[in-house]
Amino acid sequence: MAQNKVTTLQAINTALHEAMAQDDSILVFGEDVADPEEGGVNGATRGLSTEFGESRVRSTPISEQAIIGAAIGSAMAGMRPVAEIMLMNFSTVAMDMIVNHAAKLRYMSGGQTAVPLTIRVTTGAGFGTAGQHSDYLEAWFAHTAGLKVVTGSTPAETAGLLKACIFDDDPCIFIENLPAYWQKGEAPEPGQTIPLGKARIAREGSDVTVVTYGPQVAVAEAAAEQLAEEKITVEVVDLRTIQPWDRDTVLNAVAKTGRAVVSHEAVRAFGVGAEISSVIHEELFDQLRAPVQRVGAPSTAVPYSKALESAFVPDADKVVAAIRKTLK
Amino acid sequence: MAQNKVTTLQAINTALHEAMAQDDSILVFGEDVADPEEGGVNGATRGLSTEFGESRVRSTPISEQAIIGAAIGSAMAGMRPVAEIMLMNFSTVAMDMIVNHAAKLRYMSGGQTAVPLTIRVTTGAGFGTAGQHSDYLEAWFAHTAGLKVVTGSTPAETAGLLKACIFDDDPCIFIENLPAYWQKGEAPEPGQTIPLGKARIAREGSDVTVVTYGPQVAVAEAAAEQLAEEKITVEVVDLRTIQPWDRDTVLNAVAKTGRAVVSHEAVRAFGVGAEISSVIHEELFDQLRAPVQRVGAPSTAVPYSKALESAFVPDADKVVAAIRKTLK
Amino acid sequence: MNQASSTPDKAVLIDMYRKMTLAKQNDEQARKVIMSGKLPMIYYSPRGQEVIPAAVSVNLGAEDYICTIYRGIHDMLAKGVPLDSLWAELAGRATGTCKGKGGPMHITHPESGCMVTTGIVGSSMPIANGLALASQVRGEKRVTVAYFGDAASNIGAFHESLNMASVWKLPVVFVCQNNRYGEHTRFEKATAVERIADRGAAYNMPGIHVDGNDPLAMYAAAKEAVERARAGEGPTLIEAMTFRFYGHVFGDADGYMDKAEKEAAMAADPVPRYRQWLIDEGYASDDELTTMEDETGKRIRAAIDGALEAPWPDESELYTDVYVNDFSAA
Amino acid sequence: MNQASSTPDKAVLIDMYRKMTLAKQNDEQARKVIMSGKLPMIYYSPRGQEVIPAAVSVNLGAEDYICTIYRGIHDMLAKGVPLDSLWAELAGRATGTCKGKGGPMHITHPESGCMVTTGIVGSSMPIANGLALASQVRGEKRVTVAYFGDAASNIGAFHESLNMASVWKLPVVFVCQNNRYGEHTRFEKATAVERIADRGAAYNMPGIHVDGNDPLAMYAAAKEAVERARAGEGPTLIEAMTFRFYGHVFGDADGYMDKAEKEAAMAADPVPRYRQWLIDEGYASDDELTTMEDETGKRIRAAIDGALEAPWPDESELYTDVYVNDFSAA
Ligand SMILES: Cc1ncc(C[n+]2csc(CCOP(=O)(O)OP(=O)(O)O)c2C)c(N)n1
Ligand SMILES: Cc1ncc(C[n+]2csc(CCOP(=O)(O)OP(=O)(O)O)c2C)c(N)n1
Ligand SMILES: [Mg+2]
Ligand SMILES: [Mg+2]
Repeated sequence: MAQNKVTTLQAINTALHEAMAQDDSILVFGEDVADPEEGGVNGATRGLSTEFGESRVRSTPISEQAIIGAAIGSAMAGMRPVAEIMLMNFSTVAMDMIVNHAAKLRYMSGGQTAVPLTIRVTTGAGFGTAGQHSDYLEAWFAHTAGLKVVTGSTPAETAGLLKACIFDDDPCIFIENLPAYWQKGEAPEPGQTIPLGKARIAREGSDVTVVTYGPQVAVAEAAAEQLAEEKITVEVVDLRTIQPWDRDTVLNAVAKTGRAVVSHEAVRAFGVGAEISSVIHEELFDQLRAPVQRVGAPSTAVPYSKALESAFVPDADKVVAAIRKTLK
Repeated sequence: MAQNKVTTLQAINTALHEAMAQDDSILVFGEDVADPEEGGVNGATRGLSTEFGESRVRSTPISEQAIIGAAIGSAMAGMRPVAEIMLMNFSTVAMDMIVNHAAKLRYMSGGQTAVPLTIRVTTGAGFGTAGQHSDYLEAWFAHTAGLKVVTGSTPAETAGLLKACIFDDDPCIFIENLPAYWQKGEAPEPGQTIPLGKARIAREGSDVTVVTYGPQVAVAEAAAEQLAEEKITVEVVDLRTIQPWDRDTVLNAVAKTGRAVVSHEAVRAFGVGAEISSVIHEELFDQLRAPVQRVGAPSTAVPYSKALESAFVPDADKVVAAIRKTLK
Repeated sequence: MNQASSTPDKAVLIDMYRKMTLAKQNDEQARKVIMSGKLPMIYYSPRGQEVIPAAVSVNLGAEDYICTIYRGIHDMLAKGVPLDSLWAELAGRATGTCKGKGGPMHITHPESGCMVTTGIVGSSMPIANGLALASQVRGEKRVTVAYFGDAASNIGAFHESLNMASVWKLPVVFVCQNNRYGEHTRFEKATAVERIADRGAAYNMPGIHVDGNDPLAMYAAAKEAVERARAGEGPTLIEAMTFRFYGHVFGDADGYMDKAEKEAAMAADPVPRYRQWLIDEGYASDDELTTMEDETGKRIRAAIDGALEAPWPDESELYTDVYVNDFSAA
Repeated sequence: MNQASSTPDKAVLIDMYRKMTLAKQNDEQARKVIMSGKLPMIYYSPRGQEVIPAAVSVNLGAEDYICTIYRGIHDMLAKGVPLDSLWAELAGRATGTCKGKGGPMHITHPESGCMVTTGIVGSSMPIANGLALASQVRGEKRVTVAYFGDAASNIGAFHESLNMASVWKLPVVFVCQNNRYGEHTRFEKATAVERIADRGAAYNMPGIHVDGNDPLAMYAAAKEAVERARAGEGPTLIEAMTFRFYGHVFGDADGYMDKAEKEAAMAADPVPRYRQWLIDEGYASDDELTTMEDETGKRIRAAIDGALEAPWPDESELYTDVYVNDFSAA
């Protein structure tokens, strides 16, 4: 099946091509996204402007507020814009547009206007881009009512979820992990979309449940492999949609094992894991055999030096240690 | 003691006067803050420019990025700027400056530069200012390594904490509650500062511990009063510093009662309460007699209509209900 | 009155007055009902600025879009937002444009083209670009107007929006209502340039500086800009000079204002001035205009009365309209 | 070479060349060490832009501040950031300027006045204002320079910063290094105005459009701006035309570039051109300059060698410098 392997980047590119071919109202814009600019610095949007024209696929000025504003307005007027904010840190420049407008216009208008936009953002420590290029802000977006926050863990998952976001009628923050761009996996089925709000059991197990998302799914799987040698079986839940998240799947999976670890690359304190952990404790207090453990980055900026950066991102050892804590 | 009562606004104003008189390096700027502009729309900075001059106290253009940039740069050069962002929602416009720069410059420079600035922000539902003027973003700031996040619950607390922020060597987000501006309390002791990172036991009790901050402290106290009639005694912990928060005081207070409620006005999901609740569960799992309950706003924007806005903000009844849940 | 060569025909001149008197009387009634305590709200009065949206709106159709700001009730009325649901929204009632969820700073009424009312300074512009972008991509002839204040021209969103609109030749008109203050701060104290219109040059965009209290001049400026946008020739920046009579927020102590300037501006109230001109030039009789005014006043009073009797939203409304399909937001 | 009336004296001319050759050779070594695999890093080469910071920096003292960007290694070197700790930082070592925590995009070295290096487009400007504000309030004569790119002139922070600097007459010089591309996007495709310098008018600020590859013209522009700032007469916007030889990030496929334009720019490499001029005009001999170059090359190689042998930061460093007093960040 080697010929069926694709990178995440290819999967994203294919998903965008498919979506644009399917629906004329889809627009793509962001810095360098058109083909004269090489379809983005990583090539995620390569080929789109050649196929669909530079009216629908536009390279923008470096103006993140205007980019998201253009997305909001066109979405309200019935288009389905896919705006790219190159790196998640740069979304801070457009935070007003995202949070005070995109997220709220449906609510503030009493349902008269919808904002079906997708904001693609990339992030992820690992390439030495340091403090201003590697932040994880999903907890912010999840805390913001009205946004949907989505991320994939494999090329096929990424493609299916991205298309679901594009065709969803709400503003979606779609998070792409930069180091994962060049990782390979099974190619997505053509035409496939993955429903939002539904988690996936990435691996079955009966001793401990790890709830996670994005690149940490593979880390959790690696941790599970490690523990399988000791006959400890680990269930891995891939959230896919971080908000609104799939409480039923998570709670069922944890109820089954009575033990849980929540893990993400983002800073642990006040992170997404805190919400998941709290709800698990609230709902399954009597069934839990140990307190839920959280794995995440320390409360620091992402450091540059390889020596420090690699200690910043939680690895399988940290997940294994957290799992062991629940087994004590 | 009636003559010793002051409003929160007066306490803030006095604190700013005291601080500026004490230290020449303190600057104040923000929209309308100088006296020709009436010392702010609410008068929080009234009198400062008259006393200390319009070089140190400046009304700015409506340019939140430039305001925070000016604060960051001057702080790096040895000043202690107090920048006002009129409402917390507007901080989204300056989020890059706050998060990518103010919060990180000490870390990214390896400790060579410090950013001793204070950002005063106001917020709070209750006045019908709706979706774009009443948000609570403390969870975002708490998730951002390098920032200190502080808020007071009475006029005297507010004054003491504000001064601590101003004289602290790190960037502090100081949150003021708009409806509380005109509430009265004991006047602060002249010269008093309240150390950052230390919570306060606002009320002693032995059955349940409520952990909260800002205007919810009074709400928790009201809930405690209500339950006192039933001989249920409630301990109320006022966090004061939301990040880095005082784990010792909180954990001791909860260990004492074995029951806890965490409460805030901000949206409950992915809010500050999730972190506090998670840590309590993690650290006191065996001592807890019931799962920690969280009280907070629903995952919506703040609605305009009085009929909806009053249901948005958690009141004493909601805190009482949460307390009762822990007693079941 | 600057009798431009392009004086519009009578129907348009009367229509402009209709819009102005609607906005003026609506404001008078709003201040009255607030003072009476019957309808408490934070109110940003646009009294004094009526000419601008009246002159802009007679150049627009129902299909054209506007994005306006907290001080935009005159813009909304000129564009055709209906009084009943507007007032019900101001009163926070279930029958309001936004079911009471938006309130005065967030009136939305897509049917009349009022797409966004925003409380964040500067934010009408980037969203207006997006509406215009949709029209451009679809090849529609629709025009979008972004209203904003003078002080908003100092915020980043202004810059990004005008640059993008110009680069993409978007069918948008940026209308800056320069009332000489941003909150309590005088224009000169916050703005490095003398004329905001001159900032157009920084975007290779025509910048028109116009007396926004002069209906004919304002009409001509708006017409030129709307036609340019509609013809696909790109955006225009209009700086319309005006004045707000009732401070930043209705009820503020206006100690920060120049008293003489304010008195002079109020004495030169553009609405009665235009009324007199219409009569003097024979476009209408005093009686005709009085009848129009009376009828307008009645409609506004009826809308207010209706709003005050309308039902409050049910508490369940707190949790709806967060997403298209309601997940539990509680 | 545009022999301006204000040709500086020989020492300054030589000093400019010293800074240029330092930046040029440093870049050459950087690309070499990256290609060798010995020091992998994401590198934004400023090759081709050396004249600008050289000409600016000879007008500055050590006490003056600069804020620069990810493509600012030439700015840092010209301002005096020492090679050893700079290279140790690039290598992520404990002896780096920032103990390895900042890396190439975040070099800070207050001793030489390099206060901020930022990776967020546009953000050097608001912070530069703040540094300048501190100097103004204290009555110091210090000047702050904010470096940024052409594409950064389209982001909101540019607008807010220039307006505020002008309103407050801050002692700051905004130096736009216009290398005609922002990442892969050509200047014209993203920028509505032909000359960024013309945007100065939008802030009532002098805007100087200058050939940033012409040392004498660049020197004159910088001198004028720095003197204005130092005299308390306010900010200046300089648009210095230049070109980057090695694309956005070193190693990018430069298919988006105009080949002929690039070849012409490289053929007109300003550093050897200036070298020849110095010799032709009798300011220096070939030998003298060769000696200087050799010595510079040696210093750079020594710094790189030292960096590669320097210790890595201890893992405990991950958790320090978050706050002044270290709370546990783990
Ligand atoms: C980003 C942001 N900053 C600050 C405010 C607070 N604020 C509301 S209105 C206003 C003044 C705006 O002045 P101008 O743009 O001239 O419009 P006007 O109110 O005069 O019509 C300010 C500062 C805001 N709403 N948004
Ligand atoms: C706010 C923000 N948006 C996008 C980026 C990604 N980015 C990095 S450099 C760059 C191009 C900047 O071009 P220019 O300002 O001309 O400077 P140059 O790189 O040419 O020196 C972009 C878009 C960023 N770093 N920050
Ligand atoms: Mg104004
Ligand atoms: Mg450039």
